Amino acid sequence: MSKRLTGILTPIISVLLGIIVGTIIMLISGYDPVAAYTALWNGAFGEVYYVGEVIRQFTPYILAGLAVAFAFRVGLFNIGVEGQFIVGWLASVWVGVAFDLPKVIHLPLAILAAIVAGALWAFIPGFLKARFRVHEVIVTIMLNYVALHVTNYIIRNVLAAKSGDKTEMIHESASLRSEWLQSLTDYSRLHWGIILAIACCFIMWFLLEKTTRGFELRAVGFNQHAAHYAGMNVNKNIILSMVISGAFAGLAGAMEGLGTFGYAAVKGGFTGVGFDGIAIALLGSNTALGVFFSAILFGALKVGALNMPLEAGVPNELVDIIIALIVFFVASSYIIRAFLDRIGKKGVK
Amino acid sequence: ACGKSDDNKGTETSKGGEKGKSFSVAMVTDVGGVDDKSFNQSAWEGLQKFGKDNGMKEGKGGYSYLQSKSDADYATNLNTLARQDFDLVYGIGFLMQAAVEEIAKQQKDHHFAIVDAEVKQPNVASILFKEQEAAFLAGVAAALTTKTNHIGFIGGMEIPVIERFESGFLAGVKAAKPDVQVDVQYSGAFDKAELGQSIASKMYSSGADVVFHAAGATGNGLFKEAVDRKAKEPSKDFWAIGVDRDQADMGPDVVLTSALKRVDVAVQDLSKKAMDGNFPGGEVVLYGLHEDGVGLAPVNAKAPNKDAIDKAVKDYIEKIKSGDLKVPQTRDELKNFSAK
Amino acid sequence: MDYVIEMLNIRKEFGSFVANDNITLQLKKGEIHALLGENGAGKSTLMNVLFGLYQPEAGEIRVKGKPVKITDPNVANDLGIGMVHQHFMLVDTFTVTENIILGREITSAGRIDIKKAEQEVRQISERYGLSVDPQAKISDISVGMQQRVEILKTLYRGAEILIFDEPTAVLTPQEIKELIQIMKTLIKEGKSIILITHKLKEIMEVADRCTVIRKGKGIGTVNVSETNPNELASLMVGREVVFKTEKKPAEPKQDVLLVKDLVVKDSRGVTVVNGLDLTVRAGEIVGIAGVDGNGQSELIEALTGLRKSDSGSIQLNGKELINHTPRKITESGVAHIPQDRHKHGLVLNYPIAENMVLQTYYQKPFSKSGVLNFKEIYNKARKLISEFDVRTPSEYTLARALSGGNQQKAIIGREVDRNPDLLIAAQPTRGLDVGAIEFIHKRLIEQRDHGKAVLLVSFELDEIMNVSDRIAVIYEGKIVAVVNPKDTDEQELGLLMAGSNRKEAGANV
Amino acid sequence: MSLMDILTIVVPSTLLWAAPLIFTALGGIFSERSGVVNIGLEGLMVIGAFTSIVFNLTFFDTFGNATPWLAILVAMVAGAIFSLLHAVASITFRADHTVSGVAINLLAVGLTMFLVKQIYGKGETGIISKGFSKIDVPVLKDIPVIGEIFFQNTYWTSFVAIIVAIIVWYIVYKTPFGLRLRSVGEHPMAADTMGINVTKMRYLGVMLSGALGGIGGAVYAQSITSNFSHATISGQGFMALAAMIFGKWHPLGALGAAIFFGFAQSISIIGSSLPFLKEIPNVYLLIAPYVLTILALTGFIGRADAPKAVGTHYIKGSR
Ligand SMILES: Nc1ncnc2c1ncn2[C@@H]1O[C@H](COP(=O)(O)OP(=O)(O)OP(=O)(O)O)[C@@H](O)[C@H]1O
Ligand SMILES: Nc1ncnc2c1ncn2[C@@H]1O[C@H](COP(=O)(O)OP(=O)(O)OP(=O)(O)O)[C@@H](O)[C@H]1O
Ligand SMILES: [Mg+2]
Ligand SMILES: [Mg+2]
Repeated sequence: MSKRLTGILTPIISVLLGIIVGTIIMLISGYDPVAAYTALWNGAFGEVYYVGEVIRQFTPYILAGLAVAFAFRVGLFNIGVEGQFIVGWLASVWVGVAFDLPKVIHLPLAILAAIVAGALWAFIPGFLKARFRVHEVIVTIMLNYVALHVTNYIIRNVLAAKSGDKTEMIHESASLRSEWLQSLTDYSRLHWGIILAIACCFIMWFLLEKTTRGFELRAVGFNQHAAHYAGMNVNKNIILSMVISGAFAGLAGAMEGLGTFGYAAVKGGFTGVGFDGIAIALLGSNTALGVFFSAILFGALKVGALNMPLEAGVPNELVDIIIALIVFFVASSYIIRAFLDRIGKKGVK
Repeated sequence: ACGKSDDNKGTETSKGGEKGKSFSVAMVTDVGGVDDKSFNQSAWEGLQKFGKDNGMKEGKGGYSYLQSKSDADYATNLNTLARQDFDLVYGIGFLMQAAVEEIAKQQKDHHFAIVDAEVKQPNVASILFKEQEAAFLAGVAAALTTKTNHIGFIGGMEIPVIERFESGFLAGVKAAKPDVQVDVQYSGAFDKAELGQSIASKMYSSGADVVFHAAGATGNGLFKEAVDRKAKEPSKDFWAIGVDRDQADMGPDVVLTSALKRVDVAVQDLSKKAMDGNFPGGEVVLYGLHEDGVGLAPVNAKAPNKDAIDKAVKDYIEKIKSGDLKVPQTRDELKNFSAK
Repeated sequence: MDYVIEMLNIRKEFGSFVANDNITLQLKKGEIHALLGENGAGKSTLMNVLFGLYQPEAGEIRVKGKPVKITDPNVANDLGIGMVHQHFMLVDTFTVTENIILGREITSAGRIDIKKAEQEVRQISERYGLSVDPQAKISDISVGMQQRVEILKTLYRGAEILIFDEPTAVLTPQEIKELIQIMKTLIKEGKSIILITHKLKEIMEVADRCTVIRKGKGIGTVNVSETNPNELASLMVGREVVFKTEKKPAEPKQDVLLVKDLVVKDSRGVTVVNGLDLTVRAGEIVGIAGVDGNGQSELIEALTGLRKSDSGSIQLNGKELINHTPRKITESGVAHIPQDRHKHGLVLNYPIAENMVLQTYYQKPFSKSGVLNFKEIYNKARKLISEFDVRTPSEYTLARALSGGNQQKAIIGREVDRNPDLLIAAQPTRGLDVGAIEFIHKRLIEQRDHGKAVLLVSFELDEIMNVSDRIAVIYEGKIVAVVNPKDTDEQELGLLMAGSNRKEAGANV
Repeated sequence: MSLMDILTIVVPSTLLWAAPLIFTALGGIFSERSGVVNIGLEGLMVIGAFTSIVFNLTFFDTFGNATPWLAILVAMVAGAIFSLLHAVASITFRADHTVSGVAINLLAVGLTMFLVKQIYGKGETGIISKGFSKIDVPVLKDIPVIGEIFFQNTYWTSFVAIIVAIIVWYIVYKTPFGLRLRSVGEHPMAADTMGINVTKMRYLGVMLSGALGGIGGAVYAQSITSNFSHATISGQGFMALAAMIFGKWHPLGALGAAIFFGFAQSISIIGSSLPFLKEIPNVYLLIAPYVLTILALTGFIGRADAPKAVGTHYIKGSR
């Protein structure tokens, strides 16, 4: 069996295995798996509205996944995507609310604000790692909480109309929304962000694989000593990779701030997008294309799951279980690959 | 798949009973889910009761709910329910305001209702509560119970709803016993029991003997702390006051009473109106003491002053209902409040 | 004939690759049996089979005549087989004692009795003349010491049969002498030894018999007393080998590298290069001889910008380079074959091709305005691969997959190709077979003949003597003597390296 | 408020916060010392919290006041069993440890919430009637000053946590098991040549992390939330992970780090009552614990070196 075929088959088999185990769980607990999966499918692709919602859902997922993946490729574990996402969200809304500009200026400016905010938020752990060798995992975990509280404070005390809990709606000139896209999908909240997300997949691929900067970043990720020996500035590349990672995360926040929601509200807890980004990146083996596909899978499962209780009476936690199982099986793809190789060999004989 | 085309919804769905199709109603919970022991749960109980009273089935065409797993799901869920032709769709919680507004604009032929927030759309009814009135009564009860003249208030997040609780509570304390000191502290979250516990511990340690919370699951920590302390020092008082529903089950020896917020009542009431064709679209429906939308749970029989409290509470209820007493709902109003 | 170990017709495959093809090795009691073969011939593999780390696909192992199945190192231990691995198997953060007792701890009441264990370690080390500090941390002791710990590990487990996999590759001449002494003591104590080494001189000196393997196949076993290095080498390589690298006398020109009063601290903050002066001229090879730990590594790191210097001056063609970045220094015309090829020399997870442009990727033609030009990179790689005889399936192969010798050739190709004014080679032939060594020495001399300055650091006195035009002896962070290889011998160098001055060493400048 | 008042409030609340973090971080140490990265601590705590609450609710009538302690044991076993998934994936199936850990976290939440709905027909459990409660430590409580600060209004579980930290330190640094465990995490091939079963040690390391993570979750649920819902464990596992790294993979270091986190958290709560902190906007107090941690790391801790082979797979015969 060829390497490429195995490479494609492995995730597919993982997904199938996840579904099979999910089915077994449903059978044991007395639910109707066929109805459940039908509901899941209908909830994700059954109507064009839901297709729009699935795309809307995986737009930030792609970016959050890219953010995690990018740092990973340089040997850093950015658990702080959640926090960078939140500050990006707020920054985009802030610009969206505070200014009144022509769209050609306003929208890019709001997007840029999100990117810069996310990048700056990620600069902190990058800098501390480079300068003081502080473990980025702790710093990013801590900064998530800081981001949550600080953005809540700003929303409540600076941006919200009189002790409210939510900013005003951004001006139309800063919005990613499009009547046309929405009408295409029967008024889902589909917005132009998907174009940006896809562009970012390309940017990540190009940057890492085709540029001298990417050459350095990857080298630093694999072997800092060799990178240093080769004249690369290791610390600068560490900081840079966190900054780029944070920029992706901040942009993901703009997807929510300028697209899905159009405002920022006080949050009682984390949105989970950043943490889902970890699973998405890992599922996509930290490559741009992989992230793209795993984000689609996640988006479809998440949106489709909402429909399961109503249409099939199955708790939507089941989808969380299935997602977890898929992640497990993909992670354990070594065993699947070994199995495929066995079959491949037998087939030849 | 899901089988219904989207262009024909206009005529079909506007008024319930008209086409021989029975009335159906559903709600979307926020991330708390229907069992958050707070307003989601209360709303769902109301909806269930309404459904049973009117011989409806749970599920499509009867009464149902969808749970949101993140903020982004609100709109999808509201839309899904509208698409499934529920005659009235509730969004439960202030978090859902923007989503209800947006979907209401798209689905102009469907009726929506939002709890705890205001949406100015002709097809949306906004349900607001006069939390301050319930909290006021709780404040009265607290003031009449404290021996140390020291009371605590634990808020979840600083949002208008909780500010109403805070203002009302402080006003109630002031009205019943002006010289009582009240510590106010916000935990910043509705789901951090350990924060609630630590704050409660601090309040009790520094002399408070009654603590009121309006902090969702964060408040669980308050009850835990009160129960623990009471078990350790049965001779001393560690009272806790619950919120939203009667939380007496959280600790029979320590729960003094609870500031009730009858989302269930409101939901039943509004559903009834809608079923009867009197949907108050575009209006704010206020539920206060007068509408039985808020209230005070029975005061713990072990409370030393129970009779006095019951009496005082009854008096204030009269005053509020009659309009003689207007309970402040913001901190600004509280500054100018006097109980005379 | 009683053999303590017989490995009969052993076959070991890695996937489709046959690393050991029908190899037979028989070890007599009380002998030192050398195992000889090129890099990648399959020596370590064969020994790992004997030690139970690998399971052979075919063949039989007998210990004292009895057929055995050695399924894991525990079984090997129980059979009295101990192995000193080519890459040390020591836990850096543990002490000497902890490393030795690991897996066979001495306990009292469930707790490791570290006092008693240390005592035991001390006892064994005294008995076999292997003095070590039982309480020292592995990361703090020299490579030679670490090897003693490896030997002690086997002795602690009561090994009767010891396998040494290239034990001398990492040792200084003094340490080698000591090791040879140790091996002789071990034999006297009734042990038997299998010794893997690329150094024919050592085989001639200590071994009784020698088994030669080539490309995974057994070539045969010879009595050392009946053979000579030339015969062994040609058995191993399959052709004649020239040992003494031919070279013309040097024609040194202007100073290229001028180091004055250099002071450098090591990672623990101890001053290890302490006022060092050194000159390397165009067209000459200067060899630095010294015992490991006298500041060689730090000197090179300072020269190449990998480590900060405290004071002094490093001039290249008259330009000051002290404390410049590695990038500046490479661009000024310095190339560096690093001592640790895995740590510094290569990004093991990059293809060979990308490793070939590790310092030049940002220059034309390998990239333009920040975008890599892979066509040029692969072209360059293919050229270097063929020019420097790097044996690799393709230029896309990950560097990780290459054998040590080929990795080293790739690095040398890359560095030489940059056409530097100064080539710094640190232990360039460590662990390589004679064929590869010959190749590398030729390249170094070729560079010199092209008018480059070459600085060679090596612990192999042979190499220093053979290749250098001048020898600078380093001792405690200073160059204590500069001698001409023609006017000196290993004896004298050894003394200089041990810190006695030239006069005492009995020679004149 | 006097300093004494402050301390009598801050210290018990610090210890209350710290206890679950200590247990879980110690679990993390076992796993990572054996070479297996464990970011699944959060999920293991979820399992522990869930199991303990369900057990407590179900068996309170049978076991009475011993129930919370028994529930801890049950949670420990459940955590250990659940962690087997992580072990199988990351050791036997050679999964990326981090991916597998993420899957553990996802699965734990999904599975427990699914089960809660199955068992109770709603989204959260009821309130347990007997959790861990405040105690005064006999004898010690009467020591002047210290007794009042450290041994009054506190929880047995906090002291158990501290004692367990010391026991873990002893195990990791003083016993053959500890030596082997660490060797496997530092240099598995060396351990293998010494006849140590790398796979077995790693399985043990992971399962111990499951057991301790389960205890951590059980302690948290039974001494703080008193019930189980999706919000019961929300980030404590990650804080425990941070405590483990902050403590440099050393049991006593993790103990100190967890107590530091608890302290920073308590200070942020008491802060609003202290005269000099009163005027500060609430947000500064809310972020104080996290910022303090970052500053502490930057200031005096600096580089933390993980076990060398952590996150790698040991495949016999590979180079
Ligand atoms: N694209 C390029 N083309 C030619 N030379 C380059 C290029 N990029 C960098 N250099 C050279 O590399 C050296 C360092 O460049 P630069 O200032 O970009 O790096 P730095 O800040 O030291 O760190 P880093 O190497 O990580 O970028 C300079 O001498 C510069 O001339
Ligand atoms: N685990 C393995 N998987 C695949 N190939 C291997 C493995 N171990 C060794 N080989 C291959 O088997 C051959 C023999 O390797 P081995 O390490 O035994 O050589 P050696 O004679 O010890 O060489 P050296 O002198 O460099 O130490 C080499 O080609 C090597 O690439
Ligand atoms: Mg070898
Ligand atoms: Mg070798």
